[in-house]
Amino acid sequence: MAKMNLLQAINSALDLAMAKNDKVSVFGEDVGHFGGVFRATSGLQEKYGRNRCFNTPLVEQGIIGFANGLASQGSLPVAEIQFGDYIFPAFDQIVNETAKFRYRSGNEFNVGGLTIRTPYGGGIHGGHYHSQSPEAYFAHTPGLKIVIPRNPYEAKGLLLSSIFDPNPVLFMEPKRMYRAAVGEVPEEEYYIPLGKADVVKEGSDITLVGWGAQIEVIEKAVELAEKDGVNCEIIDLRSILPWDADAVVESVMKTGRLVISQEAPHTGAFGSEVAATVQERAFLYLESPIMRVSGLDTPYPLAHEKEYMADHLKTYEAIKRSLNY
Amino acid sequence: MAKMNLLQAINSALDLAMAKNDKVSVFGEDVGHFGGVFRATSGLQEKYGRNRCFNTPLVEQGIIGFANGLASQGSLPVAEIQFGDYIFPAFDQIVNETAKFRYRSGNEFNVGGLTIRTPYGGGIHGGHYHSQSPEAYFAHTPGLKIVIPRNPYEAKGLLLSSIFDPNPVLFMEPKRMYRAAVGEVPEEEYYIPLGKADVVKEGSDITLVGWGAQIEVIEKAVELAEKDGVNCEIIDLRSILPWDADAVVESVMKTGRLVISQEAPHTGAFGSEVAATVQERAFLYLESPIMRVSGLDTPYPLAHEKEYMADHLKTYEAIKRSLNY
Amino acid sequence: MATQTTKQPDVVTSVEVIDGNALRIPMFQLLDKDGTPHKDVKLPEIDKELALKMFSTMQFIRVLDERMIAAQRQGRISFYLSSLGEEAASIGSAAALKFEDMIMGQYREQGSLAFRGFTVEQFMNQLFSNAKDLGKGRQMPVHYGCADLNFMTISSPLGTQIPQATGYAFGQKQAGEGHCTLVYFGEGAASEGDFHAGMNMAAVLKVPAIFFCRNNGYAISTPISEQLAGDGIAPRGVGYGMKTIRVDGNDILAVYAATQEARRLAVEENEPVLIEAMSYRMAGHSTSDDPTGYRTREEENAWRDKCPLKRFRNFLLAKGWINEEDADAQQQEVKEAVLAELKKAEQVPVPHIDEIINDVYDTPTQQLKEQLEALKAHVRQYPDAYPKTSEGVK
Amino acid sequence: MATQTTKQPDVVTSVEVIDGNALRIPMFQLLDKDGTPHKDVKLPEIDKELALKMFSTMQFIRVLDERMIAAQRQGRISFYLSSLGEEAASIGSAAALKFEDMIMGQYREQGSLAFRGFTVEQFMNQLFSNAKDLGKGRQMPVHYGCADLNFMTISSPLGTQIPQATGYAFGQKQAGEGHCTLVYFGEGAASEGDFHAGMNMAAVLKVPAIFFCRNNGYAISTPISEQLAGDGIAPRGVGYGMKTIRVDGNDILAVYAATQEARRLAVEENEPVLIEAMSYRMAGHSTSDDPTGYRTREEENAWRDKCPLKRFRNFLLAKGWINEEDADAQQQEVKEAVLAELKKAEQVPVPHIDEIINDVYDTPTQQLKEQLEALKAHVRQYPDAYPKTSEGVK
Ligand SMILES: Cc1ncc(C[n+]2csc(CCOP(=O)(O)OP(=O)(O)O)c2C)c(N)n1
Ligand SMILES: Cc1ncc(C[n+]2csc(CCOP(=O)(O)OP(=O)(O)O)c2C)c(N)n1
Ligand SMILES: [Mg+2]
Ligand SMILES: [Mg+2]
Repeated sequence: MAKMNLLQAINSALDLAMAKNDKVSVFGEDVGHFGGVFRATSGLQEKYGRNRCFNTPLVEQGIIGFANGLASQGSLPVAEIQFGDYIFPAFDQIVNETAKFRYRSGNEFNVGGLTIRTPYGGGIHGGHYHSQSPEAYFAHTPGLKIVIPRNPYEAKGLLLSSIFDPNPVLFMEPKRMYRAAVGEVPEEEYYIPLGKADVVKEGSDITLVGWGAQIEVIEKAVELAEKDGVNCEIIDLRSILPWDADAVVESVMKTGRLVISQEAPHTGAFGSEVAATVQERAFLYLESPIMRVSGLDTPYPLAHEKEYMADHLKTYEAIKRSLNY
Repeated sequence: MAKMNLLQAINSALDLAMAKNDKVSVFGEDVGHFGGVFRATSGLQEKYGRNRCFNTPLVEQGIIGFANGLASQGSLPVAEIQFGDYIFPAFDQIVNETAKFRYRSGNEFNVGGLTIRTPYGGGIHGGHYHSQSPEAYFAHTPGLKIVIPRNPYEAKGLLLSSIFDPNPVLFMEPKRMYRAAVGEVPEEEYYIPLGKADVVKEGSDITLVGWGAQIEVIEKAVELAEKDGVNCEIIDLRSILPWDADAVVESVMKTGRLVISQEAPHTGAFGSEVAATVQERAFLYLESPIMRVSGLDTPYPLAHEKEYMADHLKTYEAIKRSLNY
Repeated sequence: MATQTTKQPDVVTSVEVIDGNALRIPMFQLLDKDGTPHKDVKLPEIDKELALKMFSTMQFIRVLDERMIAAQRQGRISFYLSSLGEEAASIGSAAALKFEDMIMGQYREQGSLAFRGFTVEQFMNQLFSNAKDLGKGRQMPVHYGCADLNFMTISSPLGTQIPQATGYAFGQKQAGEGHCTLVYFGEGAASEGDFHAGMNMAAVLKVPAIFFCRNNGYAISTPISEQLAGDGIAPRGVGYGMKTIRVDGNDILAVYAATQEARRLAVEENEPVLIEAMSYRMAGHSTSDDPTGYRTREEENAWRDKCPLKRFRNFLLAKGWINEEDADAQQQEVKEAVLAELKKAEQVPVPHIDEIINDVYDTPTQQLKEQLEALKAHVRQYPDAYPKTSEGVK
Repeated sequence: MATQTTKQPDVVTSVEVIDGNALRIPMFQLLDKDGTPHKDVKLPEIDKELALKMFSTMQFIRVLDERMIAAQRQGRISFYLSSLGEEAASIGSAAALKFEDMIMGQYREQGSLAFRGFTVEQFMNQLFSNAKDLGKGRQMPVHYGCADLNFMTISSPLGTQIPQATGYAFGQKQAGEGHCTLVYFGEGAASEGDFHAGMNMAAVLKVPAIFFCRNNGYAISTPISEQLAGDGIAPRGVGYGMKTIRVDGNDILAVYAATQEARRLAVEENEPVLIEAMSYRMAGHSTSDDPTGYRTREEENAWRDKCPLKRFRNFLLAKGWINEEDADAQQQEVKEAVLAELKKAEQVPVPHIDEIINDVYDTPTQQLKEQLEALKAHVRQYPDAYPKTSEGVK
């Protein structure tokens, strides 16, 4: 075990994956010699050479197109998109190509070796284009897996699983926790299964669901609620696609109440899918409507970032609304 | 009044808009001399010249980037994307640029004059890449309007409103109805308001919600249900963004039951947003869980198209499940 | 540490506007339009066996295309897309590759696939989306693919295969086995952002890839004059610092020789190469298209005169490697084979309904299994509504 | 009916591989690095007033950049991005335009904006995201924009402004008032697909646009040698059949003359023009970056020696249009003005909370109004948690 922040945990996962299998390579804008603008790939070029860790030209659609081709050849590319906000030029390569590669070919070809890493989320004074949480844009895409870790331990285990999973994975890293989140992380490799939610805290009165950096927000809200004597269950989805509906439904059948807290703008966020599914499967158990706490339905503002965000106070208020319904 | 099919209604709307305001121009792949692969822009180049109706090179990100610039200059561009399946290369220009143009500039600039037209949907033996219903990918994007007509009359009135609306509009045309749907359409201009749902049929036992070509499917399902003595209300959303939650909630408060029928793959489709919102706002009125009938969570298959689709029989079965809950 | 830039430009002291046409790239050609070699040319070393394979593949593709256009008109298949007039470009280039080299197509390169050994039966199974289609009936006709033949499955979104080829070739370079990737695309698709991405990345990462542009003058109805302003696609290669060859796409020997040289550069020197093959799309874009709406008969006829098949046939006749009779007989043979396989393929049922959820992931998720079970129950309930698959769920 | 293609290529009968460096484009320069005009050059006609405006803008930008980097270090603003060493490229090109011409920037062209008349106060309001910011505090520092000055609001996604410039210029051509659009971008951004889209569309649609590439050798840490393989960006212009000029970006007179000629071609002949200005990013990419990790001091020093400000200053001194004292005094003046406005701007509160929902659409939707009301009620409940806006909701 060692103390690692989230960046170090990711760096460690990449390092171990590259050491284990020489078909793993890491590339993207500034990831080479420099080690990436957040330094997640620090030291990897020195260690594994310019053929396995390298800069690409500045073209996201090219990075993912290239990565698709490389994966179809049998390699295990780990492509970095510098910010989640800049993944959209690659949207066609991801949604029309990556996700459909195996199905459309009748399994003649696949890009299962592909992992796309990208930092996402707000709270860093990044304004419109360094703050978005675009997971829902991808969650409507059969063929993709989407994984979001909440802390360094989870990050390493989930990233290793993503790299070696035989399906393409979009791995989204909560960038405001890169250095802020520190925890005990094994130095050796370990794997956390994809598609399985994690019950972060058990409780009986209400279920809270979130993912990534939002779990920290939820924990703060729960702290407030527990002072009021409310016993909360917290579930970290960990995987957005495929997502663990069973775990959430089971919990809601127990607690009868559900609050989803998410960073993205409200309309069309992934929380809508969670709510739609849970009301269908746990209808008779629900004691109050499923509440969603989200960002506002606006682009991500800079000066009003605090007001915009789905913070712990808004989440706490939603818990109260759910209980007092 | 004249009998028009959906293509003719669209052509008529474009023609009237171009005649009314010479800042309206129409462009895209093959839309010029040839009049578009579906012939929606037929005759417009002859009538309005090559400066106002023209072919672009084959590059969707360029078409929308160009259209954004042209709209920001004060023009009213109507850009065509040949198939909804090919809109993804333009995703960044739409989601990061079009949608945020006004907000990010503090209203110094805007692309309110922009309309993007694109055919969408299945049922034409088009397989993966001529069948998708990508509306949900855009519905998570504040700043955009999304409009989908269900028949020729609606198409013309909604398209005219979209072109002259001071906000960017994504106008999605149900292509399998292009020639199949024929109806009475006024020859002169008329406007149907955006953002307002339409109660296609009133009823008391259950509410059905859909949009675009799916309304026809719903009507067929309702025909079957009414034979069983079920009195159905049908709501056509018409606008996906902003969407008329009030209309749906009001209806569900009356009927107590809701089935959403949609073409897109199940997970993350727009129906999830409808369900999540309605269960929140009409919780105490719901007599059974909100049901969604959708495409399967797979890419759109060719040989199994019939099995894949959210057809009238599946919708009918959902109505029964809702009533027998 | 990497240095910022290597070359120092020359200095001029008055504004020098470089003209858009500063670079005129000539076209390489060996045979005149009647199949006679130009004077004093060095023809590529092709033995008789290879030459006859190239020729018979050309004949086969011509037959296949004509027959399947007819089949579409008869309503037997929903869609077809022919390569009429462009057979030399695909077959000549495929012939210059090693079998292990990867081919990525756009959709008009059935010639390359046939050259690799895709059988008439395999073509038919794909075209009829039946249970024997390698692609499991999931994509529209002509979206072929075959791992055994190193031919990547076609996808409709244009240009996407170009950066993918760069990535594939990068993997081949890492593997170090001396293979390369050849990727085809039209001059229309070369307008896509993915073209720019793939070309630039290939040039800077020095991958063994051949970017083969079929410039056939049209993208559906859009003539090249409305597609681009420059001298075709070739000068763009230079824009990326990439080696570039322009070749007569209707001259199969020139295409062969050009691709051979490109392959040498790619594999031996890790120099990616752009080839622009000048040709003409003789038929409509696809069976959904009618070109009389946007071009003249005269224009078509001028090109019909440059037919690549006739040209190569004449060459082979002159060389004495074929005679008229044998050639005609072979053509007749493939006609019959195509017809026979067509009849067989249309009898094969669609894939089993279980296939609807396979291959979304390596194994179906829990949710997909549930969706399949619900679907099967539904089909059982309404067997008549789903006649193609109801048998399979009994 | 449109004809398929116009030019017939010349024919060659042996494989001619065009080298990736077939086209070497020279660089236009008027002043040597000490500011002395080269022999026998024709200098552009610039009167004293304009020359001094260009010079004082350069001085201002130098001061602004240095001051704001310091302000960021002090924690007074969150982010800054300087144009150190590239002042000639932006200011020289802006000076050659008409005021009505549209400018679209990438983010390192504060010089052009200042030349247009953006005031120190306006710069500060944007940098402090306060209630007086024209952009209403919504974007990060340096994302300026001003409709009155025909300077499009900057957006962070790279390259997106390039096809937008093509569209804007198309509108200008339709309007027929003789205006054009100049769009800036870095050599890194020129790798984006949007570059390809915008350039090709401009060339084929013949719009009055100037594509101004600031080639400063780096995209964050990535040197141009890992960005592209060719001879910089200029040869790509020829790839699109577009007129192209390469200019010394540190020579403001050459930039001015090149842009003047480009503007003439754009407006009078509807010929879009690519300009590649060769320069160097003297500072880090932004305040978040430390270039010592990826380049050498020697490299930086070699370029420091070519400082565009010093060069123009020397030219003006020699011409007798400025003297050392006045120049220094002016610099001192702007220093004080910047400091004074900075202090003022940091006192201005953030925009009112109501602004959070304005401008998503032309008018807020029902749903946005409800979200705002809920938010305001929440802020009223927890005023201490939202100190910047709670005053406004009382
Ligand atoms: C991204 C994308 N946009 C549009 C289309 C529709 N489309 C199919 S083929 C075609 C024309 C392609 O022309 P070209 O690349 O020159 O190839 P050719 O058909 O001439 O062989 C178009 C516009 C598509 N398949 N993909
Ligand atoms: C689409 C996109 N991808 C990545 C980034 C992150 N990014 C910001 S600036 C930059 C480098 C740009 O280099 P260049 O275009 O040469 O301009 P310069 O900074 O040198 O002026 C990168 C990668 C971005 N803003 N947008
Ligand atoms: Mg073509
Ligand atoms: Mg740069």
